[in-house]
Amino acid sequence: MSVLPFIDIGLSILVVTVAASTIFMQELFAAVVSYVAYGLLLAFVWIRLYAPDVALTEAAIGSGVTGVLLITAGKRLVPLSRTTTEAEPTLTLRVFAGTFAALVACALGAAILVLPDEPPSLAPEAAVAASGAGAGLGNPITAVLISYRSFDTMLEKIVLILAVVAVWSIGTDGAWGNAPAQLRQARPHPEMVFLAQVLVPIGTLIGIHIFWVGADAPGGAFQGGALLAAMWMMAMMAHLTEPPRIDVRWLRLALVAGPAVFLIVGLAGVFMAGSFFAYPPSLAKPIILFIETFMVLSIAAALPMLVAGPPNERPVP
Amino acid sequence: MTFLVDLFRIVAIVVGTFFFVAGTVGLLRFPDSLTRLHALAKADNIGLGLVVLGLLPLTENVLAAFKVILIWALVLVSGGSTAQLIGRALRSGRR
Amino acid sequence: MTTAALAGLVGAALVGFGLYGLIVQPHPLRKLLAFNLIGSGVFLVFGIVARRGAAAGFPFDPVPQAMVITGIVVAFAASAVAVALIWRLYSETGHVTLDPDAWTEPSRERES
Amino acid sequence: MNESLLGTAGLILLSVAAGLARVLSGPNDVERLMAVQLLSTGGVAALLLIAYATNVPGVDDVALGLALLTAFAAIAFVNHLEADEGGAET
Repeated sequence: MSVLPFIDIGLSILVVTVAASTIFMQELFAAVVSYVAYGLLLAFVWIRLYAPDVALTEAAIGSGVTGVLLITAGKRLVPLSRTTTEAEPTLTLRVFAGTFAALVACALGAAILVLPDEPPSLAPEAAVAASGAGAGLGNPITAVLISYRSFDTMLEKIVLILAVVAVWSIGTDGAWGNAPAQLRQARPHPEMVFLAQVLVPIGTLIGIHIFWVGADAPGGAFQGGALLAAMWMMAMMAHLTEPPRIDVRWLRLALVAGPAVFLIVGLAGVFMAGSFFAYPPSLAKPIILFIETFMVLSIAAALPMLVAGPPNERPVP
Repeated sequence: MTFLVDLFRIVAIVVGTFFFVAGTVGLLRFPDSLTRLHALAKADNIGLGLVVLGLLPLTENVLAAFKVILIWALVLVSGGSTAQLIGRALRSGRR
Repeated sequence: MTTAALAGLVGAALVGFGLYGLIVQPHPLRKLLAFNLIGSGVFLVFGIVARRGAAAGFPFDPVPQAMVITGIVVAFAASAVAVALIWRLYSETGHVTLDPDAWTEPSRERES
Repeated sequence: MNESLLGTAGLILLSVAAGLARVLSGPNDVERLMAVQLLSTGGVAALLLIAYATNVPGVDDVALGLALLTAFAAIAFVNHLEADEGGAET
């Protein structure tokens, strides 16, 4: 008799309960805390689905960084955070919305239960791609990200840059070029400074480690980059460093480095191996690690800039 | 010898689990915030520490053992500092 | 019932709760939270497709998993843009409501 | 033996998750923060147990990342608590 079914059922009930509490909590802070807890629990579901890569991404970006984004935003809107000028939704709307949501959920659930017995899979093609272009990579997900679906990954990096540009552009005209507001206005407590001073160097090493092992084991550019981004934000919260002005050159170079290198290597493939993103098999692993290094840089620069928000109206003295 | 190691392992993990359960009960049942913080800190530091000690005999090489101990050290540092910060927030809130 | 099917049903329930919150919650940040809930529910459904597609020696189909990873990052980027929009709305109007009728009234401060 | 490690992981996870009832009941935000703190430490312990009980690779790296992120989220939340109490001086 295995214990696993019981853990599965308990975990499922927990995830659904905590998800419901993110919707039904009265206060914003309580809802965001529930959301972070929900992301942690969801990471365990991903591990049960044999997806530690996704689990780490979910825990880092889906739960940790998104939670910090919402908390920071809630604090900036603090005069109104518990106030809405809008009327509370009427009972009719609640009933209608509840029925509609329940119908969609039931339809989706039914669709899952009648999925075909012979599941379609791209795994064989991915395996071919991994043993071809992604030769020497032990982690099939990294092989898929960088070689089999390389266009997706590159465009996703470009989406990240577009989002940074959009966030910057949303600021007022006069603020262009300034630094974003500090993540923490008040002077940090000594404990906070101590924690940041200890954790930021160690965390940076761990981020690089997770990126490095990503070639052969779960981990990779996204997860490593997210951890590095978290460490940068921690340093900014403890005032070890300030948010940079958005027009400094190193920041912009770091942001575009990932997609630019990706694109250059892809174009080089046209001349070297005859098609876009084709690598000569013997060089595949070094090339992929080269691209990923710059992707880590871009992710680690973009995520904190997205959390820090638009540039500030008055320059930081 | 193997028997002793196994015994140590099992005892450490069971006691560690007990600390997590006790920490949860404390968080739910203790009367005010400071006592709850105390329960939380015990679960954080001792609970995870004992689980880590119990897993150490299972590690295959020095690197894996180092990683497990590093995780404990990270949680110790961050748990201790966070408890300080929470205590400070509580005190300034009561003033 | 297999783990994958159970996780899929959890995903469906998450989409349902998120949809309800998106419609009913008045605060834009709460709407954003609900929207993220829908997103992770969809990712979970995609994840069970990955788990069921185990073949060619892998315990999972790596293609959907890789796409979920990119999806999580894109969802975060979209949330960040939405937060920036809400912030600008607040700094322009002093409100965080999406209801145009409420804009004419002065914002009232309710006791918390 | 693997079964017992997995069962222990499940027990720890479910018990610390029961502490999330504090998120619902409060009474104030400090309790909510503590409940999440306990959940993530318990989560790290459960992940380590799972890492040594199963052959899914890389679970210990997930635990490592989670241990770091716990501190990160805790600092951000403490940040928020203080603004609530009017302690934010520039």
